[in-house]
Amino acid sequence: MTPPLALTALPQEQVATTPNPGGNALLDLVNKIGPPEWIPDWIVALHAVGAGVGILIGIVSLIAMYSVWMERKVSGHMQCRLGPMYAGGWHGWAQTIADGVKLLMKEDMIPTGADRVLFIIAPGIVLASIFGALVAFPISYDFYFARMDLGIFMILALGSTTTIGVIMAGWASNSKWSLYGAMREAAQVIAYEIPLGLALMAPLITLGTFSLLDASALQSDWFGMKWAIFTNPANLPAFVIFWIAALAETKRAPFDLPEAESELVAGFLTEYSGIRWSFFFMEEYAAMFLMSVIAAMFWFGGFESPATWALRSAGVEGGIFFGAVCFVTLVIKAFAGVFLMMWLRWTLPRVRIDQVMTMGYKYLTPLALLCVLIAAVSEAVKSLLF
Amino acid sequence: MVEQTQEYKPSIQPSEEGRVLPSGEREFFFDVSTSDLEVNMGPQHPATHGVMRVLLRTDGELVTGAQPHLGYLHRGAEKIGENVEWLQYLPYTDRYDYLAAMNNNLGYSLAVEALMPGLEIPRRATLIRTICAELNRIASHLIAFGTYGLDIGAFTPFFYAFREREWIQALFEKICGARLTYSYIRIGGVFNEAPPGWLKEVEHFCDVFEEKWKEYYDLLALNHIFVMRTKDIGVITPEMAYDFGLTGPMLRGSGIDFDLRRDMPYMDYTEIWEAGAYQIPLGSGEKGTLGDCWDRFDVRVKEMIESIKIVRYCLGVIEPGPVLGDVPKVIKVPPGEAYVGIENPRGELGHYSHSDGGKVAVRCRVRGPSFVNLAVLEDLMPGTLLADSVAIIGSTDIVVGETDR
Amino acid sequence: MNQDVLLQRGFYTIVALAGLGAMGAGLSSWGPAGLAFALFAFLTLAGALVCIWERSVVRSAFALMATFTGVAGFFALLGADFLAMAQILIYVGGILALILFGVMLTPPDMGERKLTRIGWATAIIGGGFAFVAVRVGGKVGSWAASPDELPAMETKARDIGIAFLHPEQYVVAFELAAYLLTVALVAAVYIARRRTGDFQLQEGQMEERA
Amino acid sequence: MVSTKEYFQNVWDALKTTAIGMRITGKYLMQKPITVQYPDERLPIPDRYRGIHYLEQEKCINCLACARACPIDCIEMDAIRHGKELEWVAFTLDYQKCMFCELCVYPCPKDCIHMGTEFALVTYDRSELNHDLLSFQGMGRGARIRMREAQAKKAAKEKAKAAAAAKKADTEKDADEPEAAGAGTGGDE
Repeated sequence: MTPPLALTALPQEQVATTPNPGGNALLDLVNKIGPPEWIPDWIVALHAVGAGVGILIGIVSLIAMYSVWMERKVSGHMQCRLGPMYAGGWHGWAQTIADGVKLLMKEDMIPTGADRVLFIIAPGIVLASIFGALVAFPISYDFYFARMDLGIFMILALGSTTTIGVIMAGWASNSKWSLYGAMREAAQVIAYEIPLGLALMAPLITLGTFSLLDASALQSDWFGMKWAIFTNPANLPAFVIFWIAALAETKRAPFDLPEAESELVAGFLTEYSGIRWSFFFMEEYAAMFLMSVIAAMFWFGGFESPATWALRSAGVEGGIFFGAVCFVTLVIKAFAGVFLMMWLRWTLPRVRIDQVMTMGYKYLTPLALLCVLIAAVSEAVKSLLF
Repeated sequence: MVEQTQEYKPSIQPSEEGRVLPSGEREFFFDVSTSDLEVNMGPQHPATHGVMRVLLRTDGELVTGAQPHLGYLHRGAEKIGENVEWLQYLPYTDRYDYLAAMNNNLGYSLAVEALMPGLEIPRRATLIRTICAELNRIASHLIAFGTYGLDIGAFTPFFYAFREREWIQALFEKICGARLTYSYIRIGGVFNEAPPGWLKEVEHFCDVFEEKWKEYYDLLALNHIFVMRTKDIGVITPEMAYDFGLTGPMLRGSGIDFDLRRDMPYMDYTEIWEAGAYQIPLGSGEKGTLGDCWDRFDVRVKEMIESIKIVRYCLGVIEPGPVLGDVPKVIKVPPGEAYVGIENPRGELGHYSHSDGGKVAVRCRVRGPSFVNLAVLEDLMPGTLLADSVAIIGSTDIVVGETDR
Repeated sequence: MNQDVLLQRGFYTIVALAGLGAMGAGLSSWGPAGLAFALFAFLTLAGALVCIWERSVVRSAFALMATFTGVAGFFALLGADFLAMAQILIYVGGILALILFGVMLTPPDMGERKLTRIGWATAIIGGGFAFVAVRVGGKVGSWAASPDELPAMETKARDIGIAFLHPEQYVVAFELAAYLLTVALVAAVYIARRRTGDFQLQEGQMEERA
Repeated sequence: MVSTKEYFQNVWDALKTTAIGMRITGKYLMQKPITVQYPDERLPIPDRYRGIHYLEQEKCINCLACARACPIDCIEMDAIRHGKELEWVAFTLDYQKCMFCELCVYPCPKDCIHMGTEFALVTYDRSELNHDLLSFQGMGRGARIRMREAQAKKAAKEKAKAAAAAKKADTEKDADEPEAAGAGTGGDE
């Protein structure tokens, strides 16, 4: 019996293979340096993991810091203001650092009647899950924390656990507004995970891989512009659906219902202050970045751009310089996504909770299914034609 | 955690008898009752536009009852009016509807002038009064527009609205020296002649504002999310509007064509109306039901452009002349009583003044439109969602300073 | 300090110490894989214990998160990373959120509960039985892998996809499961349908609440 | 229920109006902001600005017209009159109360109290908000000399008067001693 059409569409060889097919780049690096024989392997492994966690924390803090700064500048200029201008000198670049220091100094307040344990661990869960999801974030073709065949699946899975932290925060605060925020978050995230995953299916069908690195490598033709969004008619609408669902998943306006400041004061954040509060914000901005990375990887070519194509055709592949170009390309694409999220936030009003549900279940889910269908059909047609 | 308003009953219980649906079908499903939650919206809440408190009873996201509580900003304004001289009360009128202080000044001045039949107001003063009152109506509606955007969750229109409002305030600052509490329109005319070039600047403002106004409409009023959030929400039927004695955009949003500027004319509004300079925008039910939040919002936004037309008319006919009638330094008002209602941005602002011929009023009474319009909340809120209740409070455009006085 | 609080603290202390001990034992005997195994075992068991011990329903529900995560960890250790991620995505991200959503709507006095003696007895007997079953099964059957021979994580999503869709493999089971889930979904929607079709409370209900 | 046409109309409307909104915000993103950096740049303050008062003390005649016109009685003034000259004791304005209504400016017969353009009223202590509007305690140098002369003249006159009175009192001392003693203690108070 012959396998069905969909399976023949993508021959096994088409999945690009990058030089390092599996494992942890850091561990390889450590092994290359060659630690003394007498140190047990597992200590070396733990150190590699520790270094990875350190780099991740650095990345998350940097992303959060500069996304916050960018948000303030973008919103400021959209509203005919300037945004922060003093701290640090040039356009207030150190404003977020100053704010962070202030938040660290703030009194650690836990409301009376709050569930202390849950109140304390909730920001931790939120931050831990976003760290976990960021493990799948590749820095370049040769440097990554974990090369996984299931990278996108892992990001979605671990990213969805932030919900539990938010619900926990809302419930533990012992405030009615927080409880409302938590319930909205629960309802909203459950509703939007479906269209998010379904919309992602369209480029996954186009590219035929779950791995972020492979997805990027597959889009390297056409002078580095064979981006999935150009290669399948379903991918553009799928991107729009994905983007709307991503806004809802990251609690960004117009879907910022869990913290709707005009309705619920600050939702689940009402009782939080100081460094715990900033954890939620780091999560929010890291999640925005992560969603943008997914979009960049699966729709907009990942590391690939004419620059990487030129380098590759000049024979420069691998090595620090190529890696840096890859990384910069990805970060530019990701921050373009973050900027789009900000632009939408400062343009649109907030959606009501029943409309959020209607939109998720009645509009996005069926349309995303339609996109999956179109993507599959057009892939099959393509494989028949070419 | 959850405050209970009634004794706990098992959450799931069968309905005593199924409801009969319009289709004739009888409904038999378990009535899942969650416990009600009583929430204080305010006095410190971002949606209440000041220190107003609404006690909400909610079932999940559904509001089942609402009770506005007043008095957090009560300063005894009316009693003060009975203790200070006629002119000295003028700065206090600034402070009840602090977003439309010119209109308050105007209302009070007209009420006192009604008791002084010998006093003649120069034409130039009347026209400057009209310009100021209409500019202040625009400034006030800009706040209503911006903060309504904030309530619905859009930040940026607020800043655009404030940009133009600041311009109006700068104009007022030039003519009277204050940005919020103007005390400019006084008994007998206005305090100062407009500085040279001021009227030109107003004209320039009118030109720019007309362009910006289109942007407001596109950015917020026609936005699909905004329309979905505000249509069919907080519907005030025309009957309801009559019954509650609503005035201003709240009334016109329900489609009732009533505007004090035309129907109980004061100053020279009759002349402007007869010249065809302005229309009275009415709620049309264009996006949803007649009298919903969108209609009220729409009326406010459209009134801004009508005010611009009035200002333009006044700029066309204004001529040099005195700006203050013949009033003594210490005003003594002949005995009598008078009530004058004017069209404030929020509705009918009535001033009742009663004089016994002395330097001080015997009775000073103010009918604040916000206070009257607030009463309708209790009927509008039940059955809406929590987010809708915010939209409804926003669409009433309350100024708490005026509600409590 | 009352007895309840003392009891609770004692319980958590014992659980934490047991967890530390288990991790130490795992590390010393099997190295990093053993440490990971012990960690996930601790998460699973401690989560389950807290879930039945805690008197607040919401805390119980949150404790389930640890259990689900621990189970996902086992899957990952066994090389089934797809299953591990699915476990987290579906159980932690979806089902637990749903449980919490329901639990948070319960009134507080219903939320507090205490494990009765019968409950304890059932838990102990059931747990013991399961333990014995696993030990015996491990001895008798061939499916008990020791952690030092864990398979490498090399599952290809592609292989899973092919397995599901290939006519010679699991396509029938896959399709059947899909139909079953679709039917269940439609049925759930039908049952949960609000027949009045609008959000307005009925008048009688309003008065009753007022 | 929405019809199929309405369904796709909704999708289209949502996307279209979002695009329109984004065009407007995007346009302003590219434009120059309208705000100014406050402590460094300041907007021009119009001449009529109603800020903290200033007093042209030479002109003021201590007629209390402004204090009387004030709706909240926040102006307090006191001066000792020496013929035409005034020795100022106090002219304070309590900015905790003042509403900057300008009503004190109009009744002034000498046009000597004005609203200034200074608006910053930040202090560490509320009592500092009770501003003293006097720029100098008294008068100019010439006036001071004239006043001192007048004072000396007056003092001499009074001295002479007192001496005369003392002489007179001495003669009547026996007659009403208790009364004089009572008046003396009253004066000390």
